[in-house]
Formats: sequence, C-alpha cells, structure tokens
Amino acid sequence: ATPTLKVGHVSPRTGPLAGFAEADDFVLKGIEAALSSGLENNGKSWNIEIISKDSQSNPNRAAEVAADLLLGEEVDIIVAASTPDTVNPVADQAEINEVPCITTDCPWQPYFFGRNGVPGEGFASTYHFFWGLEDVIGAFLDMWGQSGVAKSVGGLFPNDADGNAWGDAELGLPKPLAAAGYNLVDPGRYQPLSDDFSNYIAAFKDAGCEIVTGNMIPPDFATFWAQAAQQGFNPKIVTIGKALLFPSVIESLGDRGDGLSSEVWWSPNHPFASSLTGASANELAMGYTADSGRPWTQPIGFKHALFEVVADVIKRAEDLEDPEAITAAIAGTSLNTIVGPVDWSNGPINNITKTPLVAGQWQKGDNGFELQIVANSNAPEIPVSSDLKLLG
Amino acid sequence: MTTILKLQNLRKAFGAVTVADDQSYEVRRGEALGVLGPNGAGKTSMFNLITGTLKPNSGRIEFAGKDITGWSAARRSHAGIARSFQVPQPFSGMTVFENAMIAATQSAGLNGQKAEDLCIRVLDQTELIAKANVPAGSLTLLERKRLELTRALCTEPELLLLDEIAGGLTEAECQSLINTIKEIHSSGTTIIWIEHVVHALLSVVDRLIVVDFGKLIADGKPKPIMNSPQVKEIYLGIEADA
Amino acid sequence: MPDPILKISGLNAHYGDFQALFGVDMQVDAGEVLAIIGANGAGKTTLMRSITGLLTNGPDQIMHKGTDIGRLRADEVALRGIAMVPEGRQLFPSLSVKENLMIGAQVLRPGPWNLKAVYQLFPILEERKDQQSTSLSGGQQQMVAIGRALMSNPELILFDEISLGLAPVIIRDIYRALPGIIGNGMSAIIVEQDISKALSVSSRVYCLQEGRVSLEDRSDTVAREDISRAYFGIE
Amino acid sequence: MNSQTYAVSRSSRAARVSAIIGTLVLIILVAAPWWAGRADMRLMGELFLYLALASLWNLMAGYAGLVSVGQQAFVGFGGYMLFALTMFAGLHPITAIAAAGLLGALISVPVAVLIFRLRGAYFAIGTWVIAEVFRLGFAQVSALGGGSGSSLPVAIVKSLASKRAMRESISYWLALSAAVLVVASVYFFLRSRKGLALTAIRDNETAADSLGIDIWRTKFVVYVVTSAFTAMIGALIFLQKLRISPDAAFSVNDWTAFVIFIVVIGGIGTIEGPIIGTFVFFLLRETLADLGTVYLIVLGVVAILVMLKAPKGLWGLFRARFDVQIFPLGYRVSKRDPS
Amino acid sequence: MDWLNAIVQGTLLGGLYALFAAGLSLIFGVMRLVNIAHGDLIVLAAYLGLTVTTATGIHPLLAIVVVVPVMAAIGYVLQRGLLNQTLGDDLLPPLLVTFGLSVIIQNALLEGYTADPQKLAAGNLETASFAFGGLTLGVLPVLTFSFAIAVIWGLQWIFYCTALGRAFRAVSDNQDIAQLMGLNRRHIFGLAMALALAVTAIAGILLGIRTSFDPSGGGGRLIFGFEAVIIGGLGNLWGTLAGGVILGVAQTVGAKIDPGWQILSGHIAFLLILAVRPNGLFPRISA
Ligand SMILES: Nc1ncnc2c1ncn2[C@@H]1O[C@H](COP(=O)(O)OP(=O)(O)OP(=O)(O)O)[C@@H](O)[C@H]1O
Ligand SMILES: Nc1ncnc2c1ncn2[C@@H]1O[C@H](COP(=O)(O)OP(=O)(O)OP(=O)(O)O)[C@@H](O)[C@H]1O
Ligand SMILES: [Mg+2]
Ligand SMILES: [Mg+2]
Repeated sequence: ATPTLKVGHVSPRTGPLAGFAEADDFVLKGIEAALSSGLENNGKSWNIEIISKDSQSNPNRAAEVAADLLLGEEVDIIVAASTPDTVNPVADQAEINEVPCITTDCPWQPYFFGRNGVPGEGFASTYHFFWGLEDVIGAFLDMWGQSGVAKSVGGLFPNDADGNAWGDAELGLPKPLAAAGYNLVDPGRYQPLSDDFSNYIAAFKDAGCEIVTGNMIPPDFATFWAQAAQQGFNPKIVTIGKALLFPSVIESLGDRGDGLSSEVWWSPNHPFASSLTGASANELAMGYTADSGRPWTQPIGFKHALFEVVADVIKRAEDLEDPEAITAAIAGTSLNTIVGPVDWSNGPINNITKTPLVAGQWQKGDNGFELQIVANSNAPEIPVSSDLKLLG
Repeated sequence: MTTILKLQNLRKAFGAVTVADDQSYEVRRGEALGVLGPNGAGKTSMFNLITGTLKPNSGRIEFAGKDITGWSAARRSHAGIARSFQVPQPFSGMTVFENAMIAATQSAGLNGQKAEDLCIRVLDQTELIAKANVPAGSLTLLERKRLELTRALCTEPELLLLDEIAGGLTEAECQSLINTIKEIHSSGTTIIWIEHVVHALLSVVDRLIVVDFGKLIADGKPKPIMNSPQVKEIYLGIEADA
Repeated sequence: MPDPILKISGLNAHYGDFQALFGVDMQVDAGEVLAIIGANGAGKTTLMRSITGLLTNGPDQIMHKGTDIGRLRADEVALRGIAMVPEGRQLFPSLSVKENLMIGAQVLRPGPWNLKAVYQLFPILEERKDQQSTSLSGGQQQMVAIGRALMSNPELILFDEISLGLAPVIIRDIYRALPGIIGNGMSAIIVEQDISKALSVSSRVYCLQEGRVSLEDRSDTVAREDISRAYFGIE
Repeated sequence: MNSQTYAVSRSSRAARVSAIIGTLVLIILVAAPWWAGRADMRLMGELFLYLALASLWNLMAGYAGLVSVGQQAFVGFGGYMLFALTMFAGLHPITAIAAAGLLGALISVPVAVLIFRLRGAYFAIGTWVIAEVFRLGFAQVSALGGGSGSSLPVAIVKSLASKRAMRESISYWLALSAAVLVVASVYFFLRSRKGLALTAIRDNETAADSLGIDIWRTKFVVYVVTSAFTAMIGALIFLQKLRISPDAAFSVNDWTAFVIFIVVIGGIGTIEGPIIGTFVFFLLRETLADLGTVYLIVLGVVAILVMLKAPKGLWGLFRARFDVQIFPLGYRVSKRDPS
Repeated sequence: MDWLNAIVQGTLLGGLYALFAAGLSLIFGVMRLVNIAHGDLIVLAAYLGLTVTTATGIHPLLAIVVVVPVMAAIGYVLQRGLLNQTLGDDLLPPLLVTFGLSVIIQNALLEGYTADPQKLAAGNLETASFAFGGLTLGVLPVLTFSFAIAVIWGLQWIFYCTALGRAFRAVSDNQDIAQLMGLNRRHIFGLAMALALAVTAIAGILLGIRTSFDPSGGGGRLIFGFEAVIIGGLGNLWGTLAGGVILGVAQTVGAKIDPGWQILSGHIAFLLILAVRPNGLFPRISA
C-alpha cells in the first residue's frame, strides 16, 4: 500500500486575523489537486494528507492545535503562516517536539528574535521564509527617495510583535533611516486599539513631517488617518505596513484610501510561477478572484509557496520516516516558487531565507483600487507598474 | 451586681434625623431591660450602635469594663454580645442547623462535638429542631424570627439583644416564647428586649427604658413607667387599650 | 344579583412540591370587610399572594366579578383594582417617600385617593416626602405601604399583617382610619393576628388552619370557643 | 430531648463509595504514562489544569461570593514569573513554579486591598481592570519581550528532563497533582470552620458580621490563597505553551470566560460541578473546535441554555433527582434510633 | 498648548466613551445587569449602519433614524425573549448569558460580514475641522460630544422626571411589589433595554465613522464603558459622562507622557478613583 505522509497546517481562519487566511480553502484545494496522485520519494509513491487547524487568531489556541497536530495526529511536517501570533507558537511546539516545521508570512526578525533565537545557533527543526525589516526599509527608502519630499518621517509603531520589531532602535527603522539622512520622529510605542492619536499628530506637525510610516492594524490606522485630517495634518506620503495589505481595508477608507502606500511581498505582476502547478502569479491571483468573487490578496502567493516547499522537501528527503532527514531536506532547499526563490543556504541568519520585496501604492483605477508597484530597486526583476503619486 | 454595658453620651444622626441623642445609661449583669418607643424612635439603631453595625458620631460604649466603641461587629460578637435582627437575616442557602453551627463555631469558638451539642440543645429549646435540615430560605417569617433567636443563643452570649421577636405570635406561642426567654434570663444572660407586644415584654423585664426621637425619656421600674402620662401619650396613645 | 367582587373556589397553592393551600373557598361582596385569622404558617400570606397573582393558580379558582383572574400576572390583577399592603412593608428603597406613593397611582384608576388625601391620613409622610423610604422607621414604612396601596384607588384592598411591628398608638390610629379608608364602598381583606381587632373592623371572619378554611362566620356573632377550636384544631 | 436523641453526621454512603472509586481512578491516572498516548496525556494535562482553575474560581465565586472576571491576571502573572525566573534568575522550572505561587500571593495582597473596596458587579469589573493593568504593564517590560512576547528557551524546557518521554510524563504529573491538590484543598477547607464562615458570608454579610466572622479577613485569605494557586497553575500552563505574550497570558476568554463557563455548566457552589463542567467543556472542544465560528456559536448557545434551563448546572440537575453528594460538606441531623 | 490640546482631545474622546457607557449605565441601574455583550451590540449597530448606508447610499448620520429603532426593537426582543429570564439577585446568570451572547454576535457577524475591516463613509464629516482658540478641533469629535450630552440629558430626564423612570427604579428595587403596583416588569425591562440599545445605535454609528471596525472590535472597548459607569457612580448619568471624560483625558494626558501608557493610564485613573471613592464620584443609588 502507498504510505501516507501527514502535513499539519495552522492558520488564523477566524478572529481578527482571519483576513490572512481568507484564501486558505482556495489555495488548499489547488494544492490537494496537484498532489492528488501522490509524490515520489526515493522511487516510492507517498500519499499526502494535509490537516488544517484554526488558531482562532489566538496564540494560546495556536500552541494547542499545534500540539494536537504534533502529538495527536503525529504529523510528519507542520507548517504555519500569518503573523507572529500564529507562526511563533507553532514553531515553538515543533522545535520542542523535534518535528520539522516550515513557516512564512511574518518578517523574520520577530520570528527569530521573538523566539529568543541566537544568531549562529538558530533552531534545530524550524525554518522560515519571508523578508525582513531591512527589505522593508530598503523598499520604503527607494520609494521615498524618488519623491523629493522633505526627509522628515513620522513613525507609528504599536507595542506588538511587528511594531516593536519595526521600531527597534538596533534592528528596526531608526538606524537605516538616520543613515539615509531621514529624521525619524518616533514618540513611542502605542497600545493597539488606541482611540486617540492626537499626541502623535501634534508631534508630527511640530516636526514638519511629510512622510508617515509604521506598522499598524487597520482600526488604528483608520483612527489615526481620520484624526490627522481633522487636526490639519496632511503628509505627502503615508507608507504603512500590515494595515494596508488588504483591498478591503482600502475600500473601507473610501477616497482617503487613494495614494496610501505599503510594502508589496507578492502581486499578480510578480514574474514567478508555481513549481507545483506551473501557474503564473497572475493565474493564481485571478483564479482566486474567479473562485471567490473577491480581489486577490498578498498572502495567497505565500500560502501556495509554503506547500510548494513542502512538496519539494518531500520529494528530496532521504528518508521520510526520519524527521532529521526531512529537516536536512528543508535546509537543502533551492526552489523557485511563486513568490521567488527559496533557499536556506543564502539566508541572512540561521534557519531564515528571504524572498524579494518591493514598494507599492494603492491607486484608484477603473476597477476600484489597485496596488501598483512603484519602486523596485532591490528586486529589479519585479517590474514597476506605475509612478508614485503624492497625497493631497 | 456589676455593670455589663455602659453607654456614655452616645450620639448618632442621619442627616436631620437624630436616632441617638446623647444617650447614657448602664445595664447591670443579669438584668432584663425592656425598650419601648414609637416607631422610628431609634430603638433598632440603638442595637446597631451597641453591636457595631453602626458607628456613633460621638460618645462611648463600654462592655464588661472595656471601651468597645471602635470595635468591629465581629469582635463584639466574640466578646459576648449577640442580637436578633428585626428584619430576619438568615443564611438562606444553608440549613437551619448550619445557621446555628455558624454562631457556635465562629462566635462562641466551639469545635466539633461541643458545637453540635450546643446547636441541638438550642434548636430544641427554640422548637426548630424539626426543621434542622431545612434550608433557612424556606422558613416562614415566624420561623425566621425563631432562627434569629437560635443563632443569637448559639453564640453563648453574655448580653442578648432581642429586636421584636414576639410580633405575630398567637397567645399560646407568645406564652411559650416568654417562657423560653425567662429560662435564658434565669441562666444568667443579660437581656435587652425591644418589643411592641407590651404584655409579653412586661412579663419578663425588670426595668424599662423609653426612647423617643433618639432621646431617653424614661428609665425605671416597668409599672410606674407604664402609668406615666408621658408614656401613655407618646407611646400608647391617650387611652391605652393594650 | 351582581357577581361578587371576589369568589374563590377550591383554591390550591404550591411552593414546589409543598402544598400550602387545600381547596380554599371564600367570597367577598362589594363593600364587605373580611378578616382572615390563623396561626403562623396557616397560609394567609399564600392566599394573598394567590389573589394578587404573585402565585399562579389553576383555572376558575379565583374569579373577580365573574372573570377568572387566577392565571393573570400580578400587574394585570392590579389593573383590575386589587391592591395589597404586603407583609413586611416592602417599600422601594431607591424611591423617595413621595415617589413610592406615586408608583401606587401607576394603574391610573380614578377615585378619591391621591397624594393629598394620603398626606391627610398620615401627616408625617408629608414631612418626610423627599426622604428615601428606607430611612423611615418600621411604622412610618407601614404608613407608606398603606398609602401606596390606596393610591391605586382599589376596589379591593388586602392587608397582610396590618399591625405587625407597629406601636399601639399607630395601630390604634390605623384602625381608627380604617373605616374611613374602606368606607367608600371599597372591599377589604384584613389579615390580623389580634383577633379582637380583626373582629371589630370586619363583617365576616375566616380562619385558616394548615391551608384549609376551618371557620367562616359573621364577626359580630362568632363564638370565641369556635375560634379557638378553628385556630388550633383542638376540641 | 437533647444530643442523646439526635445525631449529626457529615458523611454519606455515596461519599464513602466514591472515595474508594476516586482512589482507584487516581491510581490509574497516575499510571497514565504507561498506558496513554502522548496526545492523550497532553490533553489530560490541559484538562487537569483547567479543572484546577475552575475549582479555584468556584471557591471564590461559589463560596466566597467573589465573582472575579480577572483571574487571568494571576494566570498570566504566574506564566510571566516562570519565564522571568527561569530565564533571568536561572531557577529550575519546578522551583520557578513554586516561586511563582509565592509571588502570586505577594502581588495579590495589594490587589486585594484595593479591590475589596468594591462589591458585586463593581468587584467583577474591578478585577477585570486589574488584569488589563497587568497585561498592559507586562507589555511595557521589554526584557520579557514587551508586547511581542517571548519563547521559553529550549534548554530550560530540557532541564525538566533530558528525555522527551520523561519530560512529558513530568508535565503530566505536575498537572495531575495540581488538580488533586486544588480539589482536595478546597474540599478540606470548606469542611473546616473557616469554610463554614465563608459560606455564611456568601449568604448574608450583615448576619455573618454580627456572628463574629471577620468578613474582610476571611475573603482576603481566600483571595490570596486562590491567587497563589492560580499563579502556579499559570506557570504550569505556560510551561506547556512554551510561549508567552501579554495577549495570550492575560486572555480574558481563555483563562476566565471558559473557566466561568465550566463552573456554571457543571454547577457553581459545589465541588463536583467544576469537575463535571471541565469534562463537558473538553468534550465540546474536542469534537467541535474544528468548526471554527460554528463551534464558538455552539459554545455561546450552550452557555445560555444551561444558565436558563439548569441554573444550578448539570450537577444541580443530577442532585435534584438523586440526593447524592460525593464531597459532603453539610451537616445532617437525624433522630437516633431509640434502641 | 500641547497639554491643552491633549486635554481637549481627551475630553472629546470622553464623549464617545460616555456614549458607550450610557446604555450600560441605564441597564445596570435598572436591572443590575452586567451586559458583557454591550460592546458587540455597538459593533452590531455599526454593521447595521453599514448595511443601511450601502443599501440606500444615505449619509451614516441619517442612518441613525433607521438604526436606532431597529436596535431598540432588538433590545426589547432580546430582553423579553432572553435576558428577563436571567435576572435575580445573582450576578452570574446575566454575566454568563451575555458572555454567550457576545460570542454568538461576534461569530455571527464574522459569518455574515467576514473579518474585513469596515468603515462608515461620512464624506467631509470625517475630516472636517475648525479652529478654536488656537486648537484645531475635528467636527466629528465635537459632534460626538454633543450627542453624548444630549443623550445623557435625555436619559437623566427620563430616569428621574417621568413616570417611566419611576417605574424603572421601582422595578429595579423590588420586582414582585412593583408588579402589585400594576407594572409589568418584563415590559419595563424590555423598554429599558430598548432605550439602552437605542443609545448603543448612536454610539455604534459614531464609532463606525470615527474608525474602522470588524466583528471582534467590541470587547476591547467594553471595559472603557464599564469604567465610565463606575467612575460616575451608579444611577447617575451625568456622572457617567464625567466618567467618560475623566477616562478620555487620563488617556490622552498619559499618552502625552509616553504613548505606551495611553490605555494603561485610563485604567490607573479608574483604580485610583475607586481607591478613594468605591461607589464612584457621584453615586445616586447605593451599589
Ligand atoms: N417561598 C416558599 N417556599 C416554600 N414554602 C413556603 C414558601 N412560603 C411559604 N411557604 C410555606 O407555606 C406555608 C404557608 O405560609 P404562609 O406564609 O402563607 O403563612 P402565613 O399564614 O402567612 O403565616 P405567618 O403568620 O407566619 O405570616 C408555610 O408552611 C410555609 O412554610
Ligand atoms: N440608614 C439610615 N439612613 C437614614 N435614616 C435612617 C437610617 N436608619 C434609620 N434611619 C432613621 O432613623 C429613625 C430610627 O430608626 P429605627 O429603625 O432605629 O427605629 P425603631 O425605633 O427601631 O422603629 P420601629 O419600632 O419602627 O422598628 C427612623 O426615623 C429612620 O427614618
Ligand atoms: Mg426597629
Ligand atoms: Mg404571612
């Protein structure tokens, strides 16, 4: 009989982070179709069973379901995606239970340092691919540099995993911004779900900031953005991580959403294709839109790539019965995926590899808002689709 | 006989309503003192002051030679002051027996068998033994009043304060209550009893005080007090028919 | 002949498994004052609670002027003109004295009783009208409770333990006021421990014993021996 | 007629029978590492920890009348103390768990002094605010990861035992002993004189006060002891979770709402209730959790239905039918046989 | 000037908190009901506003005339159908039932509207501002504050000057006896909840214009509502407004010192006030 290899998958299907996992069903359907005839390993065919669990956007629950998958289902590989709140608890459980784990969709610093990783040592069983803060900074500076606005930047960083990483004095935005001649006004870490940003706005106004950046959740950004207008603060560029990922958020901001900018990890214009199905980025994105009637989102590509890597690892592992062999296969990955090359041999730090990142701007087109790529110096293979337009 | 309770210039007011107006009196050990007064005169408030549920605005309370003015209600209970509440306050979720056990274990500080024996004895005396296993919340008003008495007795008090426990009783029941109280009294417990059922009160007490507007207006032997025109006027109404 | 104000037939009442009333029959005609006596726990309060709808009853056990009210909610019964002065006063602590009285007028029945009339009956209440009702003494609270019931201008008023915990002078005043209160054709049921008082104000008397009617007679002719027999169930 | 004719008893046949059965079950449970799978052991461990939390909350709400919706304050505090003490003070995890309990007791003293000024619903909300203050406070401690949280270094986990199987057994036994310790403590406390005082306070404070019960002190002791235990359980929980962050540590849903749900479903104010409730909760979770939103909606509906249809919980339903007590607390007075 | 700005912005924010709290205060005062689902009902109102505005294209403020009666009806039905059965001396049944309700509303919204953040598009109102003594004030916050004053004035008047208010208080004191006075407590409680949710409707719409919301957004703000109620003192609605303002100002002033302390300083202000005045600043009814 054909042996079965079990892959556990944890993502926030419900709760506040559910947007990240909205395409899970679609992506998994595609993956399962591609794997329906099994995978070949050492001349032997394996059935692949994917068991998906909901973290409910709750880190406690993420650890629970991960433990469930590891101990109960006894999965051979576990994968997780979407924000440190899901990725880190899953990776921690995998590490202690010595089960190979691949994660994505979370900048690598909060993943690595948030788990008390030690550079040079890293982790035994857990691997991660995504980009890092240095890439965000590079992409942002690239975009801002073309604009010619005053080099005074207001920073909005919450006291959460992403915000602390972005605002970190050593690893975050402050140092490189200073090096590039920008003056960063950073009043401090606010608590998520704050109802008032007047102190920030006053500080930004005083310093004459023309750029605002940060990493926020959508309600906080909406509060800030409305208050900024009320209090007469009109920056020329607003580049915010996380909050501006999803088209639905931009839609909800109405006209005030036009011209906001953000990092772009994946888009239908990315010149990559799936190693598993051969579909191009554009085909995958349009497939989702056709299937669900909703606009494409960036996590789709990464969710697909996650399973591309899994399939590749399964094919290459020397012994699928041995976790260490699987881990070794992960470490030895060199694969061109739908989000770009994944290769842990050239990462910035142990257990990490990076995918390309560019900067984009939401621009109102004929079919509503579209995310246009406006700066690409760090990943020239991804074409620019429009010019940056200043706000106001 | 020694003094067990001494009130000195006790004063308490709720806004404009004065419930204790410069009250001073002493109660001797072993005495049975009756308290009369129109509704709202401040009788229950006086009990509240003595037991510590109310704090006086000024004045001093001494019990068995000690100044207890600043003591908590719980500490006064340990010292030997017990009361029944005019509006019964049972532990409604617990059985009658457990209600009694609380008094015996917490206030009297008895343990195990001793506490149980005391409770059984008192429940027998107050004729609640048949209801020992019944939740106190299901008792009738009168049974609740008896439970008040039971609990007070289970603290093994030196000074027992009774607030209107004879109301609503039939003749026969009233007589049996009187006998019970006489029995308690004769065992040496000092009693202060507020009661509107005057004949019941008079058959037990050997001294009466009358309160009106928080003031002590009479203090002495029952007979002359009941016959004084002042009491007749303010308490019984001009032509007493009680 | 018009339907009686209240006709109770075969009334049973239960608290959970415990049956408190057994087939009670009773009738109140217009303008009549009924006294109910009985030992503690005989079921007097239970009877009052059944009549006012605080306990629900079986069909056709309580008829008000020919209509079954046994299954109505208490507020619906109140709207029909039946008011009660409950055992133990039960005022609304967060309402002032005046507001407590006003609540009684909630049922909006026309009649002689209004704030002024109540203040005339109990002048002390006017002095205390803005005070919180809990800060009154027991006797004063009883006055408010009576006033509150009167404010609804009831056709039938029930007094549960009308003199419990009251000073003799207040009891005397209340009994003096009683004929005036129920003189205007109002009917009343008075639950009272003091038998002679009960007989002096009522036209008929019922005695309850362990949930059953053990005596029904005219107040002015009833023999004392009959009462004590009915009361205690002994010969 | 006196104590000669009446007898007072505090036990029952059912209790004696169940004591024997209970001992047997306990022996079987202790031996779980030899018969249960890894996932089962982990699940049971989690169940025991919830059982302990539920019993503690029941002691406070069901007996001391302290309805707290802020127990997550102490769960999270215990968790953070485990991390801090092992990572910075180098304590062994088990020592750190005990120390977390001690520190939990310490920190609960000023908290109690403050919130005991409140009663009823005010108290409930006050405890919630305290928990929020704890959450926001720990979010400011950057050594513990601030708002991002922190993972427990693998080395610390491995110091519990180097072998994975042994580690898992130890975790399991710790959870089991926590549950047994808590349930037994609650039971013997409630049978004691102080326990009687506690129940009296719940029923009527005015009367309790005048019968010599120091209300404030009794509640205070219960609160402090409960907090200490809760902090220890919190440390145990996060030893399993391996990762802590303010939102996870001080989650009102995970550590208080579900616990209230458990207690109420089982039957508040009884020792048996939380035990039954825990089983029901895990049964629901294990069978339905994969349904996502539907699971949570079902949970909400069950909470509402139980509260409306069986306000005394499942154990209350059972007791209404059969007068059985596995953990007898009350007294029964019976007439002695004349013979 | 910055400090003055922080205080003024905090005061205006307090208006929003007072709106969250006013409904809570009312039902807590009348029924001693601690409504854990209140925050989710606010979010529900915002979603209703969204449905109305997207369906008809009207301005969200106009949508209030539709959402208020709908929420009031929901309140009445909810109270009579469900919550009435939980009321009594015990704090727990309503606590647990409304907790269950909160979970149900959140997840039903998630099913119905997805987790996407939504916002009510109010055009110029979102950004409009005017200068006032050297400060720039947003029209929306000022409008919110005015709504808060109007709502609280209305509730206070109903509660203490009308027969309905008297009935509210009587029923809250003693349900049985109130029934004897001809008050149907189920109906009265239904009316109280209807009134409370009518206020919630206004709060929800204003919240939806101020910021974006998603199904899980209710719980986080619930606690501010409770704090405002308690700071103000039970049964005193003006106190609730004061409580909201105190919270808002504590937050903005705290944030001025360190942004991380914004929410924390609101809670600390609450605890400090309770340490001094356990019954709140202006209690009308003893707790
Ligand atoms: N809530 C209740 N639950 C259970 N039993 C009750 C309840 N209320 C009353 N009873 C029982 O019903 C019987 C009748 O009680 P009821 O209060 O009607 O008597 P009553 O004649 O008014 O007595 P009293 O003179 O003491 O007021 C009593 O035996 C009592 O134990
Ligand atoms: N907490 C309080 N606040 C304000 N006033 C109060 C308070 N308690 C009692 N009073 C007032 O004090 C007065 C005395 O009350 P108290 O209960 O002592 O009277 P009493 O003599 O026991 O009357 P009764 O015989 O009717 O029980 C009453 O007029 C009452 O209005
Ligand atoms: Mg009195
Ligand atoms: Mg009665």
